[in-house]
Order: sequence, then structure tokens, then C-alpha cells
Amino acid sequence: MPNYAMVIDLHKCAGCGACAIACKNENNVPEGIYWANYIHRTRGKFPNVRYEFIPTLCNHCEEAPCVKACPVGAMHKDENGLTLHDPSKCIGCKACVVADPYGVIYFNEEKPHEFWYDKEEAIEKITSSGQEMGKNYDVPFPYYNPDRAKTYAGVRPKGVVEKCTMCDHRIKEGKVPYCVYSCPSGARVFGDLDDPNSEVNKLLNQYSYFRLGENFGTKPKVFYIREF
Amino acid sequence: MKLSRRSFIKASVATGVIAAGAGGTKPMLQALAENSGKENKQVSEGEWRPTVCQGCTTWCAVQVKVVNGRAVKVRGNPHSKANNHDGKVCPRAHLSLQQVYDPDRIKTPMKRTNPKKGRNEDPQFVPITWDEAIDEIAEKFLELRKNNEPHKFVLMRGRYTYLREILYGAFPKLIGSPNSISHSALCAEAEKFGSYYTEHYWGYRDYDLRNTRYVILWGADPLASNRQVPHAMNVWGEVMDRAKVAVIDPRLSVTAAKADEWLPVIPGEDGALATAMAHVILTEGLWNKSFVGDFVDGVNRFKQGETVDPETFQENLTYGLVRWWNLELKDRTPQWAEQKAGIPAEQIIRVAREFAEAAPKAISWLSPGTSMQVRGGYAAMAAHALNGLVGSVDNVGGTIRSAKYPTQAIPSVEPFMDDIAKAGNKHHKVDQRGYKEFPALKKGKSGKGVVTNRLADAILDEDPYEVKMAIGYWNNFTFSCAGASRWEKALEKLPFFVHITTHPSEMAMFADIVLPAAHHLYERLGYIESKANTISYIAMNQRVIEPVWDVRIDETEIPWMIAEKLAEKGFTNVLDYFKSIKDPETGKTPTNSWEFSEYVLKTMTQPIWDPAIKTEGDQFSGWEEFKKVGIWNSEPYKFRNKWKDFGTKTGKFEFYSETLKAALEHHAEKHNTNVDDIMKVTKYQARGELAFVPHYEEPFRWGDEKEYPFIFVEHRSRLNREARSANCQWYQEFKDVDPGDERWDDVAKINPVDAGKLGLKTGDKIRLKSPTGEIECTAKVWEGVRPGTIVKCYGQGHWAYGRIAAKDFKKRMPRGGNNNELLPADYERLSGSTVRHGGVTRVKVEKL
Amino acid sequence: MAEAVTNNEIRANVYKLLSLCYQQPDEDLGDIVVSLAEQLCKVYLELAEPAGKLVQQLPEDAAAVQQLQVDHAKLFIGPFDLLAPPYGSVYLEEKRKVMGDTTMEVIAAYQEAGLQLDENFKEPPDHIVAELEFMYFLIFKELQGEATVSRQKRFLERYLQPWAEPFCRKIIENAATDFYKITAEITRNFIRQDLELLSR
Amino acid sequence: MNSFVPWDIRVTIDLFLGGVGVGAFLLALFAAAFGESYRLLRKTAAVISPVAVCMGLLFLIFELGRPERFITTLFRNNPASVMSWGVYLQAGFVILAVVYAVLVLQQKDEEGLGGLVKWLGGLFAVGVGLYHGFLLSSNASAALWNNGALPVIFFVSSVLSGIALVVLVNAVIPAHVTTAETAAETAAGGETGSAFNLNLVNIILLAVELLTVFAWMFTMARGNENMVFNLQYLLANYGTQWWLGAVVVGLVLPLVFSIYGLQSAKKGQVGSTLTTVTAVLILIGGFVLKNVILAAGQVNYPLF
Repeated sequence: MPNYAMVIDLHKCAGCGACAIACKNENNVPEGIYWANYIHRTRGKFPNVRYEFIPTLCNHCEEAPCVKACPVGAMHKDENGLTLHDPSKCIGCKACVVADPYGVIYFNEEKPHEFWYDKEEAIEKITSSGQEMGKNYDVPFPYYNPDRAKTYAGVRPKGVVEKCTMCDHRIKEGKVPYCVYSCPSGARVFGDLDDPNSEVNKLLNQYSYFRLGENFGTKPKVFYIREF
Repeated sequence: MKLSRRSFIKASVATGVIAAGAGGTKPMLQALAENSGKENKQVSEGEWRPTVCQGCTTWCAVQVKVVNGRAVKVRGNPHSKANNHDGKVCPRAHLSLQQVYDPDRIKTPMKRTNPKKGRNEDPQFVPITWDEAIDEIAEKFLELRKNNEPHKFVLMRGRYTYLREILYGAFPKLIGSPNSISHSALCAEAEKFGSYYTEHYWGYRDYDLRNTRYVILWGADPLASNRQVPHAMNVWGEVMDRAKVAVIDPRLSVTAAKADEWLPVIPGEDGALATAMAHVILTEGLWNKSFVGDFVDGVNRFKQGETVDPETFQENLTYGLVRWWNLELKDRTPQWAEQKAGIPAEQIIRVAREFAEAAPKAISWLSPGTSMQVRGGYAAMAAHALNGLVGSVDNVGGTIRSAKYPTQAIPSVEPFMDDIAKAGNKHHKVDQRGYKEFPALKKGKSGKGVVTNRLADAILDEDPYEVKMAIGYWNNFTFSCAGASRWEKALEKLPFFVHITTHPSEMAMFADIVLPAAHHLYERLGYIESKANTISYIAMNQRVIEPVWDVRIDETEIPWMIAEKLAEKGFTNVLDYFKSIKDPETGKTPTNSWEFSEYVLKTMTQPIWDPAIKTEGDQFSGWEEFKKVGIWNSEPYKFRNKWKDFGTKTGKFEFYSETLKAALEHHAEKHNTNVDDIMKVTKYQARGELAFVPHYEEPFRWGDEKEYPFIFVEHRSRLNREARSANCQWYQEFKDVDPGDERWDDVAKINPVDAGKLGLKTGDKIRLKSPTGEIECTAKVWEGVRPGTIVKCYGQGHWAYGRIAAKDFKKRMPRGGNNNELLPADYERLSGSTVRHGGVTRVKVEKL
Repeated sequence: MAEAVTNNEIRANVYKLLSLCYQQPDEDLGDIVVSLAEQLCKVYLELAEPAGKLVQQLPEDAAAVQQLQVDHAKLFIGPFDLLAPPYGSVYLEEKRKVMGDTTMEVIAAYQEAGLQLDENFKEPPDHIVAELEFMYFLIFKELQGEATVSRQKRFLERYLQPWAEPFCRKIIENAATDFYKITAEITRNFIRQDLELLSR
Repeated sequence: MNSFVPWDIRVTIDLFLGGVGVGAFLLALFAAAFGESYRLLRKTAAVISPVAVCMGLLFLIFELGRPERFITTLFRNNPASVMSWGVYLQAGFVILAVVYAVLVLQQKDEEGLGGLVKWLGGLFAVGVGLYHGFLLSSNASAALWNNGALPVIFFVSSVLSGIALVVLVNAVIPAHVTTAETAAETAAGGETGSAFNLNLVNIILLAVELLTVFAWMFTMARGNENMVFNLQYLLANYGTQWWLGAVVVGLVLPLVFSIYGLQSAKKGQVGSTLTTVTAVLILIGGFVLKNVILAAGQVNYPLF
């Protein structure tokens, strides 16, 4: 069984956020929720200023605190080392959100994609409304990606949590996660940590790396190499 | 063929055979179905269809994933050799999904019922049919023509494809108006001025990034905006591994954040840096001797403050180096530049030295940042001249042009112009180009360039004449032009205005008729020419999904419909001309607007796809294959071809621009004056021969320093789809990918030192005031800006673009403020450019 | 092998007819079953006998039809626990999940052959009806001169046969009507024989 | 970064009421040890216990995104999840507490199965009381929670609140005051320290709580940057609530009052004004303490 991991080369990263936007697109992620995201900071004093940008996502930790916290086994590790979530089991207790030190698990407080159920028109009869647009398509919203539903709820219902699945639906078909595919600067590499010849291992051997929140003992599987 | 189960059973039982029997050659399937290729819209996996993204000026060839008729994703076209390696594309492309499916798009033609126009007037739009809309427009044209004043019609162009040849090229001429006004002067004409008056190239340059060893970016931020964005992002890691990068920009752009050197120049002082770098290169003997030439005796006489005898220097592929030195460079020391530009002399020296040492694999990269300034023309020249000094012009690892685009023109309109049209076309263009104070010296000719932003004043002052009717397409001048409020006034005055747009917009709110436009990425036909990575390419805009609403293609379908209506009413010339453009494959005459669009497209791109016509670059078996692939790539650029003859007056790379001299003298002659006078009226300081060499000019700023203590700096967003994406949720949700910016907000970035003095903290609501306008936004205290400047991104502040872009659409309440309401309408007059950079205005900050 | 080729027409017909047998029973069922018996008689003599029985089991009145429909629903449709789930992944995947890896591979096999699920077919792609029909399609293509034998073998060996066995066993154990018991018996034996034939 | 605070005040209410239930139950057992003279106290405590726990659970259920799936927690479990254990502990405790309350009301709690229910209930009460703290302290990345002091703080706070609520109920229900039982009890309470002495119990518990809270804060203040960050966050955002509400109102004042009450035995009687006021203060303080720790503890230390 593979042990999937991701390496993000911050030297190549252009800080553009395409990963985060493409992720929303691929996974039908509603407003306010971010499976892929980023953190940034600015340090120093003018003119010696450093701006740093780190793309983030679920770390699919080997010792996943969210999995430990989940009382009903909805959050679980799969055989490929991914941390996955079963929305049909989730009771919405948010224990995983509390346990997660990375802020990458989100709770669906409201009905997702409300925008597409809204009846308001900017200009009556001349522009449309989310609801009218939605009616034209037999999917939750017009650019809804049906592929997501192959392994997970296409859109996660209100009252449950959701998070990055490393695009398990794409991995299954031999594709890389969509954030990896969409990264314009080729900063993301996805692969099998147990395969000594995988690209991720090559990079981890070549460069020193760090992981986020290593002191939490979570053993994250998203590795960062070089500097932004 | 598909039998129902019932008939299948009957047939099979009758013959006793199923397999090879009754069904003939088709298997009989119930649970499964054969993929019937293109026709089958129910492909569960979807299909990637090629088209073009025009979200910025990169113009990427992209593919859209279509599932059951819906656009689901966008990626770069993997066939592209220029910009979109392995299907990569920048974040903007994804936002387009939320544009095309935006509920706030205009569904139907609409008509204004409130005759009063103004920002606070509700236009009271009502839906009308296409026929009614076109009928009204046609009537107006006929009225103008009846009164022999067709020239009082103006066509305003915004984002376009090369099918512009119909609506922008042919149509006004056939009606009788010379007034095809493009948006180009809002974009970057002053930048082209820099390369034209040195190496005779009026266009955007390509850069050989893969081979370069040093890149100086003059206000450019290629990881975020400018051109060839995906290519730059894709190779930047490699570039940074191999080359050094220096960024000259008052704000910490993302490219600056990653660069080896950040030179946070005082806005508008770029010319000081460029001339000082040239000074260093010359005094230290670091110029490229094989390209530029050398002193006859090999002894470097370029010594600070000392003039040089031209006779002692033997130039090779350049012209006027010594004169440039004597007129300008000899006193432009790094120490002098430090005083002007606020950059330490040692940093200037280091950058100049390392840049020259990397030569000729060194790039001095121009952008609007340096050139779109009142006195930016010469700064652009100076920055570009550095490429000449190190011989990187047209060279490996340097700055290059583009390979040829083998397209062909549509037939001439001449034979179809009647007397009214001919008379109308003789009028001077309405945008005041070529006026004494607006030389607009595009390609060396007085008044050849456009002065887009001046059109508002022309309308208001009826100078040179009154404008009675206008059509604008994919433009939004009331938002995108500096001094935006003048445009509101001008449109209030304009008696009949038709706007072709996808969204309600600041400009549409002043329209009499609004026509819903097809979205360029998803719903139209067209083609574009662009370049990157030493490859030129032509890509096709295609209709990849059924249009969401009843929209038409601005550049071809709408003129066709007007032409039909005009013909109905007795004026057939336009339609006759349109019908003269036939299908190059079948020779068929177009019978409707769609066929017409397709035939124009096929005609113009025929040399590419027609195997009978020999061209270089990608080869196709025919139209269908070109459509399927969606992009034609040229052969890689051939370096040093221009070295034989740059095309300038002297054929050389001109440090002393005989080409500019001729252009300026011609313009002066036209107005019975001399070049010094032209310099004066165009707000330049140079007198005498200085006007012909790249040189330093003090930045021109609006506002008194005492009253307006801060210099205003504007920059671009990496999510701006030319200021059209603010109504996309993702734009707002990810706005902080622009360093220093905040999600769902519009911030003015202030250095902590200044913020401390003003008692401001992040999140405070503030008002920015310039001598010509004011806007409200949020304060952001951030180290990435130069003290004394206020930096703000362009793109927010829409009050009429939709419910997300505006804070409250119904109340016309913008989210943040539009920089163009703050910026004065001023110009780099030699090129006609609108200015927005170089700290053109000072501002003051009020806490709300 | 030679035998396989000459019998291809019949093989195709049998797969197709068997596929139809697992659809919701209706008035066409008689025609289907009679045709199936006719086809089997020609080559598969040991299957002819149960096929003959199957003809006898054909419902004679509306009540009998309804009884068959009820049994069909209990076995294959639900809504409560299916007595014989007609999807491959249930048998092939560890956790009895629908739409597992093998499902994806089956989709890929269809796609490779230029097929996809019909839009009116609302079942998973590894449904017995679809898989039997797919075998029919491959043999049909073979008849048209396209070489599909290795694909037939691969599909049968990897996807269809491994679960057809337990599936048919479940029917035989759980069906209320003899009709489905016999159909399952025929299906199981036919597939077994066919795989042998292809493996020869 | 996710700025959403997952557990809101409904969780505090659950932890608080659950704690009250635990405290009340333990008080009932304690009172029982002092014999029949405290039967009224025992009765009140035994009734309050399951009611409080159930009300708390109700809040918890409605805090769930999918309250209708609450029941699934009984048959889906995760041995690694403290919450999963908590489900069983609380379910068991509710049942035992209800049975015990019925037995107490029927005065059968000391006979037959009563003893078993009592001791089993006591075991579960301690379990639930500790569970609340462990639920939080099991989060390795939550510096305020992930330490040994926290379960003690929560447990002692629960017991204090449980006792306080029983005392308060006894004081405010006039029927109790006037019954013979109450009179007897009051008399008993007023006797020498050999019998059940509320003030002494409070003093011990409050002292332990104060010490633990102090030790906890000291550890945080001198801990790693993560601990320092979270403590500073707590003090910056909830400083007043913390010092005034949790520490002064909830611990210091009640301690002072209890010591005072111990010295002047009359005023320390159950039902006297001072004990009532003390009870109210303890309840307020206990709630604030739990709420502040819960809210501040959920804020993640910035990743860089």
C-alpha cells in the first residue's frame, strides 16, 4: 500500500493561490471553507522586508489528532495513509476541528453554496439570481464538478465537517491531486513516501525540509523544502 | 441506432439471431451506449475543449472541461509551447467560471427608460428583444447618415480579439466614421515608446527567460501580472536558481519578495536609476563591446563629468552612445541617483555591475510601472537602452520580439464605402490625437496613436466636434480611465450610447441600450496573437458551452445584425461588404451572424490551417484539426535577425534617437513650432538635443506636498481579470494573494512609520483625497511599502458590477474605492498614454 | 479456439439474453427465455435442460408475473437488504462498498471499448446487466472482425467471473422462485464454461 | 487559517451542567455517609444530579451539526477518542443517577441493589467528572488544556458547583426550609465539626482549586511559546472575566466567606444567607472559569 505524501517547494512557489482556488473548483468547496489555503507573513523593517507565503492543506498526519478525537470513526485513516472523512457517519461534534492544530478542518454551519439558492436579482428581469441559474442545471451549481462525488459527497451537507482528501478520487484514477496539477509553478510534488524512487523521496533526500507544527507529534505528510 | 428493448426482442426472436442479425452492423445495447464522439454531450468523463483566456494581456490558450454541456474547469492548453506548459495556467483562469455563470450577467438586451443620466439616476432598464434593440440602433445610424454627420459616431473598443477587424475596423468606415477608438492608451503605449525609439519596435517584448542570467524588472511583477504570466511562474524557480533578479518597485510585489534585490524606488524616479546604471556600466567599461563597439584605442574615456570626443569611439550596432554620454550620462552618478531615487548608491552599482557582467544574457524588463508616468517616455527609453548597452537586444537570454503571425487580412472596405461614408471618414479622429499637446507618436507618426482617455474631454468640450452616438464593447471607461468622473459627465452628455457588455457595469449604467455580450472564453468565436518563451502563437476563442443567456458576439454578430437591419431599411453597403467574406473552404456566402463570424475567422486564419498554404510553425490537416487543437505555435524565435537593420532611421540601436528626432520635428512642423515648444506643452523638461536621448526627468506630480503628504502608488492584482473579476466570490475570498491585501476588502497599504504618525491601525476606515478626487477604503499597516507612499491595488471599488463586487449594488455602494476616481486624468503625451504610475498624484489620508 | 470462433454468434446471443434475464421482468420475458433455450440447445447441451425448465417456469398469469417481480426486487433492488446484490464491487471489494476500485476499472474497460453507461441506465457500472451486455458487445465486435478475444478473457477473468459465482450462489440460496434459481444456475455454468473456452 | 471557534457556549453549558450533576451526585453520597439526618440534602442532590446532566446533554446534542445522529455514538465508537468513552460514561451515569434518585425518593437507596447503584454511580460520577477535563486535555496542540492540572481544575470546579447548586436549591425552596426535616438538618449542620460541615468541604475544595489554578497558570506562564501564547491570549481577551469572574468571584470570595462561616458556626448553616450567597458566587465563577478556558483554549497557536 502506498503512503502518500506531498512536497511543496517554496522556492518555486509564486504565492499565487491557484492551488487554493483550483481546489475549491475541483472539490465544490463552499464559500468560507478552504481545503487548500495558505498562510503568509511579512517580517523585518523597510527596506529589509521579507514576505513569506506557505500554501497549506490537510497534512494527512500519520498520527492524526482529528482521527483520534472523532468519537464515531467518521474521520479515519485509509490504507494509503490518507486521512479521510465519512460525512454519513459524522455527527458534527467538531471534536476533530478542536483537535486539529492546523485549522484545516471546517464545519458546515450553513447550507453550503447558499449563493445558488438566493432569489435576489441585481436588476430585476435583466440579470438573474442564483436560484434561477441553479434551476438551469441539474447539479447544485453550474460549474459543479461531478468527479468529486466518485468517492465523497459531491457537496457536503450542512452540519458535518469537511476537509482536504488529497483528491482521493483523482488518485484512484492515477491522477495527482488537483492542487498539484494546477500549480502554475510546479511547486507541488505528490507521491509515495514508501517508494524510495518516488519524486517526493528524491526531493526530501536532496533538500532539508520542515513540516508545520512538528512539535505536536502529528507526523504531518506535507513537507516543505527551500524558502519562499 | 437504438432499438427499444421491445422491438429488439421481436426482431431477434423472429430471426433467432441477435448478434449479427437483425441489428445489422450495430450491437444492441441497453445498459451501455457507444461514445459517439463530439455529438455526445452525455460523456460522463467530460471533454476538454480549446479556447482562449483573455483575463489579462497574456492571452493564454486554454481548455475548458465540459461535462454535460457545463463548463466545469479550466486549464492551460497542453498544445501550447509558449505559456501553458503541461496545461498550467495562472489563478485568473479559474475565476472565469464564476464570470460566465455569474447570475449578475445581463440576460437580455435592455433599454433605458429614464432619460436622465447620472450615477445616482436609476436608468430604469427594461428588457427588449434583440430585434427592437438593433432596430433602434440602425435608426440612429440612418439619422446620422441622413444629416451627413456619420463621423459623430464613435466606436469604443475594450478587450478584443482579432475579429475586431469587423466591428472596429470595417464597420465604422462603412458607416462613415473615422472614430474607432481603442483602449490601448490605457494599457501601455508609453512602454512601447521606450522600445520603439531605441530599437524601432512598437510592441510588447518577449524575454528569453530560460537562458537569462540577470533580470532587472522595472516595476514589472511577472509572477502576478504584465504578460506571459503562466510562463514566468512556471520557469521562475529555474530563473532564480540560475539568474539574479532585481526588482525596482516602490511596493514589495511578490516578485520583489522572491528577488535577490529589491529597489523600492521613490515613485517616478526610475529614470534616475536607469541613467545611473548606464553611467556605471560605461564608466566601469562593462558595456558589450561586440554589440556597442569600443574606443578606437581601447582606453575607456567615460569618466564622471567629462565629455568624450565622438571621434574616439567606434560604434558597431548602436548609434549615438557618445552623444548620449555627453548630453546626459556623464553626471548621472549613482550618488546623484541615490538622492533622487532613494536607493543606496552601492545597490545601484551592484545591480548595474552584475547586470552588465551577465551580458548579453541580461534582461532589462520594461513595464507600465516605469513608463505610464507623465514624464515616463524617456524613463522607458533609458531602461530599454540598458539592453542596448549590454547587447541583449534580440539576443539569447535577452529581450526579443515575436515570430511572424501568418494570418491574412479581410477584403478591403473601400469599394463598399458610399459618398457619405467617404466624406465622414475624412474627419479628424475625435480623441484629439495629433493636437499640439498630444503628439501620440505611435510608430514615429504624429497623431497615429490613440489618446483614449482624452475622448471624455472631447465629448464634453465638443472638440473637435460633437459626438452624438457611441457604441462601446467590453470596455468600462467610467471605471478604467483615470479621472473616471469625467467619463460619467461625458456619458451623461452623450445623446445615444450603446454598451455591449457581459455585466451591468459603471459604463452600462449610462447606456441607452445595453446588449449582452458573449463571454470571450466560453461563448464566442475569435482568435488572438500572443507570445512567450520565444514562441509566437495564434489561438482560437471558441464556443465551448451553449451560452448561458441570449448573448451575441460583439465583434461580428452584432455588426451583422445591424447590417441586416440597415439593409432592410435600404442601406445595403454594410451587409454587401459582410457578404463578400465567404467560407474559404466552400465559397459559401454567410446567411446568418454565426456563419459570418465563422467565415471571417476562417478567412483570417486560413494560412495557418489550410495545408495548401505553406507557413512555418505547427502544421494542420485542415480547419477541423485547427479547431480541435485550438492553437498554432510558431517556430522558436530566431535571434539576432534584427541586428542587420533594426529599422530605425540609422538602422542601428539608437542611444541618440534620430527616429524620435524626426518624429518630434515633424510634429513641431505640423504645428508651426519647434521641438522645445512641444516639450513644454507635453510637460517635459528637456530642451534642445536632450529630447532625443533617454534621460532623466523629474517626476511630475499633482498636489502640493504640504497639503497632500503622501505619494500615491497603484498596482495590479494577480486576480484581476482586467478589473472584471471583482464580482467573483473567489476573487474576494483570495484577495490576499496580493501581498499586503486582505480578503473581501480593499486596502490602502501604509508603512508603519507613517501609520504611527497618523494614528492609524489596520482595519481603520479611511478616506484618500487627491487634488482631483477622493475614495474610501480600509487602512492596512504594512512594511512592504516605502514610507511616504500609499500603495493600493486597482480592481476594487466597483459600484455597478454586480452584487459581490459592490458592497451594496442597489445603493451603488462600492466595496472599497476605485483608484481611477482618485487619479487625475493626465498623460504621457508623446505616446498618448494615460498615466497611473510614477506617483502621478499626491494624496492625503483622513481617518473616518 | 476454433470452436470459440464458430460459436461466437451463440455466445454473444447468450450473454445478451442472460443480461436481459436480470432486468425487471415484463411481458417480453417469454420471448427472452425461449430464445435463450433455443440458443443454448445448439451448443451447450448440458445447459439445455435447465433452459427447458426455465421455459416451463415462465409465468402464466398476472399473479405469477407479479410474484416474479417481487422476487426480482427482493433479490436485486431493495429497498431493504438485497438478498443478492447484483454489483461486482460488493463481492470484489473488501468492505462491501459500492463504487470501489474495481468499479473504476470496469468503467475504464468500457471506455477502452468505446462505451459508457447509457444515460437511462441508473445502476452502477458493474451491475450484472451491464457486465453481461459488455461481454456480448465484445463478442459482437469480434464477429465484426475486431480482435477482442484477449479483452473478453481479461474482463471475464478479472471482473465478471470472480463475482458471478458468489452472486449466483446467493440467488440460488435466497430466491423465492425457481425461475431465478435456474437462471442463476445457467448463468454460473455458462460463465464458467465460457472462461474455460477462452482459456483453452 | 480557520478562525472559526468550533465549540461555543453550548459546550460550556454542557460541561458546566454535567459537572453540577457529578458534584451533586457525589454530595448525595457524601451526605448519605452522614446518615439519615441529611436525607433532605441527599434527596435534593440525588434529584438534581440526573436532571442537570440531562439538561447539559441536551445542550450538547443541539450543539452537534447532526443532532439526529446523536444516538449513533452509542454503537459507533473509537477507542482512541476520549469523547467516545465519554458517551458511554455519561450514558451509564445518567441511568445510574436516575435509578439512584428514584431509590432515594423511595427511601430504598440503602437497601438491596441501592448499595450497588450508589457505588457504581459514584464510580461513574468520578469518571464523568474526570472525562470533562480529559476531553480537553487530550488535545495535544491546545496548550491551555494539554496538561495534568486541567482535569483537576475541571473536576474540583464540578464538585464545587454541584454542591453549590444543591445548597442553593435547598435554600430557595421554601417548602424545605419549613419542614421538620430541614429543621433537623439545619440543627445537625450547626453542630460541631464532627458532622457534615459544608464550610469545611468548601474550604478544602476551594483551596485545592485555587492552588491548582495557580500552579496551572504558573506552568503556562513559564512554559513553551505555545503555552505563553495561549495564556497571553486568554488574559488579553478574557482577562477581566478570568480574574474577576473565575478567580475572585468563583474562588477567593467563596473561600473568604466559607472561612468566615466556619468561624461563626451559626451563619455557616445550610440555608443561611451567607451560604446562599457563597453558592451563587461559586456557580457564577465555575461557569466563567470553564467558559474562559474552553474558549481561549481553542485558539490555535500561529503555525509560523
